[in-house]
Amino acid sequence: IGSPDGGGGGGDDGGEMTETDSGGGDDGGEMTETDSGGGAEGPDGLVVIGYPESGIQLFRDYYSASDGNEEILVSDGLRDPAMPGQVGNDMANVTGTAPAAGGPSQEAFNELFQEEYDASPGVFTAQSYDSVAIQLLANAAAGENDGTAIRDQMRNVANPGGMEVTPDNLIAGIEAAANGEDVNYQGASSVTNFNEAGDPASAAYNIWEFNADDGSVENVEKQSFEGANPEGAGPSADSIPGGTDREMSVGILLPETGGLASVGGPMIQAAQLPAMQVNDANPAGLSVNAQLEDTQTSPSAGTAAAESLVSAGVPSVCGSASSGVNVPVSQQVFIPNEIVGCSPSSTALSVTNLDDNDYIFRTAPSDLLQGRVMAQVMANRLGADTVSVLHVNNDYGQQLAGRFVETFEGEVYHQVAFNKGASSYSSVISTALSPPDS
Amino acid sequence: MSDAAGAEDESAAPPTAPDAAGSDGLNLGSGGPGIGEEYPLQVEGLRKDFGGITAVDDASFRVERGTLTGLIGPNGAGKSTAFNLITGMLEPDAGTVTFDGEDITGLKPHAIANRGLVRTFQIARELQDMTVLENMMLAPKGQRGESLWRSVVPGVRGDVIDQESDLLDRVWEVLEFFDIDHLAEEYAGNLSGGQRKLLELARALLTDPDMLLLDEPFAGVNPSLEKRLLEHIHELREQGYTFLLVEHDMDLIMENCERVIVLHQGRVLTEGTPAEIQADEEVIEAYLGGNV
Amino acid sequence: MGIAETYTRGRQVAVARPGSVLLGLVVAVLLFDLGVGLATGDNSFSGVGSLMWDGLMRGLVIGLAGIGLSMTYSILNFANFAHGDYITAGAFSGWATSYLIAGFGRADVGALLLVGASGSVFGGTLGIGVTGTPLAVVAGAVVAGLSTVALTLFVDRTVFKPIRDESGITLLITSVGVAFALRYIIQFVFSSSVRGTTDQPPSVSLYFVDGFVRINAHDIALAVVAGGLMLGVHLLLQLTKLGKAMRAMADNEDLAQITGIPTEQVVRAVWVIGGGLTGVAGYMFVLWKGTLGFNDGWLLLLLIFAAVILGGIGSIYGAIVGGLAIGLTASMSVIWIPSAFSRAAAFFVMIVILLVKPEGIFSGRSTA
Amino acid sequence: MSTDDAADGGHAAVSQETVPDRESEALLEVRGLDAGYGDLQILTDVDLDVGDEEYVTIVGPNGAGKSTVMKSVFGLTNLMDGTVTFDDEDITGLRPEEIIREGIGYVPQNNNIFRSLTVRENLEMGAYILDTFPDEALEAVYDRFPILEERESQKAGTMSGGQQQMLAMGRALMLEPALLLLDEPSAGLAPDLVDEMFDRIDAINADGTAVLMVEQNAKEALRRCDRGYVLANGRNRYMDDGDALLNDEQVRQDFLGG
Amino acid sequence: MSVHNDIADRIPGGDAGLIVAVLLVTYAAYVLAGVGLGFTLRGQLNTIATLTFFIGVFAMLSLALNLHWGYTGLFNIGIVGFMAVGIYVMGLVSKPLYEAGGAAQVGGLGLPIVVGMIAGTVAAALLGLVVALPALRLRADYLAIVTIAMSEIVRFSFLSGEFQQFRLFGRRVGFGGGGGLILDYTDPLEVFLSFVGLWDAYLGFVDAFKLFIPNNPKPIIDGLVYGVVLLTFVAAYYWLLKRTGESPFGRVLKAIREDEDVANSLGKNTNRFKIKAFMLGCGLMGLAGVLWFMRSGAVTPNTFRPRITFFVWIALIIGGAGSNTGSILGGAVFAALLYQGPRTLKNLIEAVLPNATAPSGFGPAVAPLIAKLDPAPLLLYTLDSIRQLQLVFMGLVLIWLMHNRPEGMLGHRKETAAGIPLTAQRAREGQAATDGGGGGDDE
Ligand SMILES: Nc1ncnc2c1ncn2[C@@H]1O[C@H](COP(=O)(O)OP(=O)(O)OP(=O)(O)O)[C@@H](O)[C@H]1O
Ligand SMILES: Nc1ncnc2c1ncn2[C@@H]1O[C@H](COP(=O)(O)OP(=O)(O)OP(=O)(O)O)[C@@H](O)[C@H]1O
Ligand SMILES: [Mg+2]
Ligand SMILES: [Mg+2]
Repeated sequence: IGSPDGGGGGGDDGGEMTETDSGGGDDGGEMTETDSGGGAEGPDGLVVIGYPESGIQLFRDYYSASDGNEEILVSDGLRDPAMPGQVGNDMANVTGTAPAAGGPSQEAFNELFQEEYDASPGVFTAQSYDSVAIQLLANAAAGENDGTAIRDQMRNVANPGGMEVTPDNLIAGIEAAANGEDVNYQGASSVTNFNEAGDPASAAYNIWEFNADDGSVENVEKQSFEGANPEGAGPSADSIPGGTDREMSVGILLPETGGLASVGGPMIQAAQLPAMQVNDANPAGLSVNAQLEDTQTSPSAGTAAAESLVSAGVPSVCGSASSGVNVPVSQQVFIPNEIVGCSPSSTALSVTNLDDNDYIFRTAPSDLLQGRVMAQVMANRLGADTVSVLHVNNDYGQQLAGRFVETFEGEVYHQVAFNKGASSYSSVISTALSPPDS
Repeated sequence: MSDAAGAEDESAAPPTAPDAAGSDGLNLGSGGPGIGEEYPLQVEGLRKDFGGITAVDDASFRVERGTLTGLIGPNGAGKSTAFNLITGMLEPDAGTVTFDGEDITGLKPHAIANRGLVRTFQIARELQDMTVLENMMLAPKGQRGESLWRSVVPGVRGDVIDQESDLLDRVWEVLEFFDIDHLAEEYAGNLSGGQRKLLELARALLTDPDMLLLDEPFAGVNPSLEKRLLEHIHELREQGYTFLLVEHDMDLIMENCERVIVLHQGRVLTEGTPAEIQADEEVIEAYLGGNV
Repeated sequence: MGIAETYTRGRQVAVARPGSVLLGLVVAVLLFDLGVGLATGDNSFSGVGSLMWDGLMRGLVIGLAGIGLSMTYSILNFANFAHGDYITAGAFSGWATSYLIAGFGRADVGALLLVGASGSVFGGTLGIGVTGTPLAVVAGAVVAGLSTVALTLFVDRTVFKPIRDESGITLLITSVGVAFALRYIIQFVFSSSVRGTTDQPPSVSLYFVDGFVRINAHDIALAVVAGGLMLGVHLLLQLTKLGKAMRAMADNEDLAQITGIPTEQVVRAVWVIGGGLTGVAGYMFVLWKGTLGFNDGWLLLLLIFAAVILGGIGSIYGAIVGGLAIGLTASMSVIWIPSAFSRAAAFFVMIVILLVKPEGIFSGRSTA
Repeated sequence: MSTDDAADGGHAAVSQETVPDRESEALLEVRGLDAGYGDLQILTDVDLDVGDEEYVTIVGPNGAGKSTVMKSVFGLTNLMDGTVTFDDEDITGLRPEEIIREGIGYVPQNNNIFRSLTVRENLEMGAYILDTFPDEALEAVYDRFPILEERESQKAGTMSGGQQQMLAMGRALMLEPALLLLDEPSAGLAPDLVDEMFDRIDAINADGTAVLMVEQNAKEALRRCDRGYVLANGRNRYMDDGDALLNDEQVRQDFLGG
Repeated sequence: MSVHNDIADRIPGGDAGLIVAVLLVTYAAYVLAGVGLGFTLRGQLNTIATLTFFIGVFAMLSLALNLHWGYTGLFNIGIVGFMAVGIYVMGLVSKPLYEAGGAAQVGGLGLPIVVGMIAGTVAAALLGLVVALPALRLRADYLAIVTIAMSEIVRFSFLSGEFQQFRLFGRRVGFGGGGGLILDYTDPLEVFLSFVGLWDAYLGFVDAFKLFIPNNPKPIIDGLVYGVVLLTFVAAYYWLLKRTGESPFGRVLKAIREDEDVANSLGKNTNRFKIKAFMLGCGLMGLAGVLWFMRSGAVTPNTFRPRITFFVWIALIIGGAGSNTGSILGGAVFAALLYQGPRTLKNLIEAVLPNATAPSGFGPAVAPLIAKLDPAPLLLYTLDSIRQLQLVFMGLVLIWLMHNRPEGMLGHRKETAAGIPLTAQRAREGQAATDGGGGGDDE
């Protein structure tokens, strides 16, 4: 996806929409302009980029200020099935996008997860699983708990060439890697091929809606993109040393508490799965020591947690979840300590641009694409010509909103940033619903 | 030296006699106050209203240099308020205050104090969590170490230290004189009511003032001590210091003051020598209640 | 506390204090700007009306919670930083009750008691609201008040009483400790997640010049409860000796003791009244905004401080008026400045007031 | 009665032995009092009596512990040892509000008014513990101190020092106590008022209220009182009739400024 | 009448000895914990570096706070705001010029790091001035509320889109808004060491370390060296503040704390003193902010929540307000015990206990306790929640301290505000020199 040097504009030709079905206009129409907080005309649609913690309050304030006539499009961060229950509204006018678990072995992962935890996997769980699985494969291939060695094996085990490994045969894959064989991990989230920047080389997005009746999220459509170099690209080691009978270390640095706690929980569960699999089977005498630390969705707590992973000597880490944490943690801890960081859900553009000596990977696609998907869904599927954009005031929100505004063809009335954790968003909502400034 | 204070020996040197060398004018009593106007303090048409109450009402008076002048008047006559106006704690509604020939009306309290017009409070206000010594060391003016950089920058600090040692010697002398030297390391907050008054007076003297405004300094002070304090005040007066003293003890006023100003309902009722005041019908009527 | 007295004093201040005049000027300019906006259509009347209504509601919460803070501030002579977490504690206890009553038999009791921790039950699903489950709401508010009283008394007995004679700052620092402990115990028990607590309340749209202002049932409930309680406190303090005893204590506690005022009893009365109001305020705040999180009270606290200082510490009316002023500022500031600054605007107003008139609008008995 | 103060020095011209036993009639009895602030002991073995309707003065140098005695009676210090009995009832360690109900009024040396309350409110506070407001008592106070009636609605803190002293006294009188503790009531008063204050105290005493007073205006106070104590260094030094103390050469020299 | 003899009793070096002892014990405890956790040498050194880092920053901050509160009685609870201004301004000044395509959305002025540090310090001091000019007239608790409100206003300002990006001297600069500011300048450590011409030597030293730490020893050594740099700064702070306090200047500050009117009536321009002290303290807080976050790669506004302010307060109170040595001790104890301790403890317990998974919430945790008196899940949950409970614990410590030791560990050692010791002994000497008279008995 989008070459990193493309800066802002590279996205348009970076991907190709392979499947388009933006006809679903059945709930899009009727733009009756009413009293939503103002006399003059407000926008047709709202784009909301944020997280559930503040999303609950935001949507409550929205529904008490408006009849719900606006078409609302939300991003992956708000894909929480509990939302309608928490908001006290069925949220029928809300549509969302999210990176899809579009990988070849998605089903296999789903079953695995269901079996272990008796719950269906949530957003970014597949990416979390993939992240840890690839790290373990790379660790096995490297034959030592060393960040640089693992870094050099990441593409070897993820990109094409060699034995195909899926969650089903992960054990076999690890054994093969430990024996110095080339493997090709085919992920649950995508084919997980890394490009030069360490980003996924292809991506898929779900378009989803809330189903208030049974408290779930329904995917109504999936769109897949392939980057310029779908097979992946970038440097990797020439040889695979491998090695058996050792303990592999991996860190998991995800939010158990804080703003992303609700998303973080299932992600952690998913991330622990590969380790469990290996420890159950002990392929080639390998075991895994998975160290869990909580970022508390906060940069400072995240950095501190990462430091303690460094002390514990992990060579690679699955994390961290949000870009606001991932960027400082990568810069301050991962890169200088030569530890591989592979985030399952940090999608901000800035991660691509980090001066990372190739230590930073991710299994979630860059927002370069999601912004474009959102713009298309808003214009075509929801049929809104005028929108206001509300985004959480951090890296993720800023950049995704920026991408949306860049590619959206209609008129953007307001672009409003809101802060996490405020006790009221009524003034934000009121600004967003107001007519454009003259 | 402290014993000298107790004795009726006029010739005894003041307890804080100027050090010959290195005094830098900080020494209490160093050369005495400069010779200037005959009346260092002049108050013209001073007025202060509090809501409906006019506490000081067109009061005019002046205090002669080198005298101990009494300011008397019934409770609520406006004496403390006048002090507050003179020392800048309150801003007058009208009138001027002149000190040493300069108009000081409306200046900030510290500026007025720095010109040598220093007051004590009617209700003693000690610095509770500082020791008596620290309280005293605070007072002298012109301390070099009060500038931040002098205290901090190496090299310059030596000066500061030297000055501190000189000050400390002087402080001890004054403490002994007031007979509170045994309390030197006590926190001021632990002093009794009378001890606090002593500390307050001692501290004010250390600022090397030209003129002192004393608001009932003896209320609550043991008579023996009161006597000694008065002697000391007289000594200082003879060196040229000027005192304005608020006091209700008429015997004290009559025996010690050269002049007396009588304030009544914010106005100057009369002014004169104690004898004149004592004979003044109006004063007797307004203040002395006939039992002179 | 006389209104007339306040009025004349206010007039004198205007003459004596050029700062206030300047402040008035700024306000006038802002109002003029608003007027121009309305005239040219940049601002709609109904839009401004909605913001104003929102601000009023917020102000009522702040004011109601502020009374307790103001009372303890003036009488116990310290700024209680745990007050915000009393609000949170009240809200959680009240909402646990509401959940339990509304959801009894429909969901796991544990989940209900933990107010649906980690998304196990939703208030919306249970249909909680003044119209939907009036009993649950009333019971919740009452329990919120009572349990906060219990909590404040407990904390006072164990934490504040032993150091009653210490300086206000010592108590303030101690209250920060209480705040930390309380907040994170709440988080420990109830989890850190924010939950929605109510069903969407029925609402009416009132026509206002050029559009509609929406008012919902929970707004009304808040207004009624807050107004009623404020009136109640007013009467209580006017008609009993308690009010005067409180002021005497605020002034000079040692002397109050010597005079025979049972100071500990008065302190307890203060916590009972203040704690009760605070708990109910917490409950109503959550009813009104519809979400509940362990940080709610703390986030509100600075605004409450702003309100109390604005109104004048120790003055009940000051707390109410200050609350409304801060609420309105926080909500209506978006008319002039970016919404990101609305909280900052409220603080700013407080700072300005402190500088112009440190003793607060109502010149409460400051206890310096 | 128990201490032998003669122990400290040979100048015990007046000793307690000369005083008739008044144990039976004592209204207030302080026995063997050790008290102080925190760990700091100020008073050592202090004994003190105030008989019914008696007028007793304590004098002594600054810091002698005079105010501390008063505070100790009122339960405001750290009582380490000893007993305080009032009206044959042990009141040691009671809370101030309980002591005031027993019928003791107290005017402290400093901070003795509610500065932010009005004059009238201050007086009302004086009668706080009563269920019905004592209008006559208020009248009586106003009669004694007309300035208080004039300034009824002024904030007490803005009154002059002397006015505040009157107010404090007035407040303590609101309950018409059986025993009045006065800590330097004449400090800061104008001479006419000093006399008047002493006259008032005489009158109050004559009306049947026992008075225990600390005074620096020692001569006047001793002249007027029935009995006087001299306190020094937190211990009893002398005790005798007021006039006797006044005429004692040693006492005059050491404590009354000659 | 007992006299506090603490000052007289003071043994020179006694406090320093105490600090060293506390540090040694702390480090020993951490090393032991590391052994328990099975850390390699690398892990051990990293732990020590991290610990030193936090000890350093908290000691610096509580020293600065001590100047405000311990000496001048200024109740500043806006510390974090000054820290934020310090590091943000430093970033603005020292970040390289904007280049399209980099991770950073905005650039800086590209000036040397040292200039940035000075600028950050000065900016924090100037913010102090802005707050001080009007606010110092206020009572202590009002000042508290003004400063905390100010720190929130600072945070909102850095969060806001308005200052996300702007032009300054023709450069595209900004504070990055909610996305934060990426600090993409050369590592300050490298700059320092290059400046003193030790960079190459340092690299050689690091290489030599490969003997002990085979893989990439540099970040670990960096951390250790930076820790030493911080401790040097702590020493400098201490020196500066000790001199400030033990001088007539400090004496006036103390007097202001006690009763400003008195100081005023003795001719001290208290406002000037207050403003100077406040600005100095704020500048030092700004510098501490710079040193804390300078090497962190990026800063976001939400890091600067009031919580950090309270951490510093707790540190100061543990050590004892009014005492500079106490401040350092408090910073160290806070960092080691309350700030870093719980995490280590948790890891230690987890390393000892078998791999039990904790329940996900309080409900599942207590249910077994109620149902079958099984406390294990609750204990596991408690352990798992140690980071929330850490704050509960801090709160309780604060309460305990205020009840039992309000003067802190060393606060009773009131440091005399004078350039020379003020003791009775000193007096006797002085007196002997003057007149040799005896004690002044009256008459
Ligand atoms: N801040 C104020 N507000 C209102 N009235 C005041 C204020 N300060 C003083 N007054 C009034 O002004 C008058 C003069 O008071 P002041 O304290 O100057 O008297 P004084 O002569 O010092 O009396 P005393 O000898 O009793 O101390 C009094 O009636 C007093 O009530
Ligand atoms: N709150 C306190 N804490 C500690 N020590 C105190 C306190 N109050 C008074 N003291 C000490 O107790 C001693 C006796 O004080 P007290 O006030 O009883 O003296 P006093 O006889 O009333 O003197 P004065 O005539 O000056 O009022 C003094 O040495 C004083 O320093
Ligand atoms: Mg006076
Ligand atoms: Mg006394």
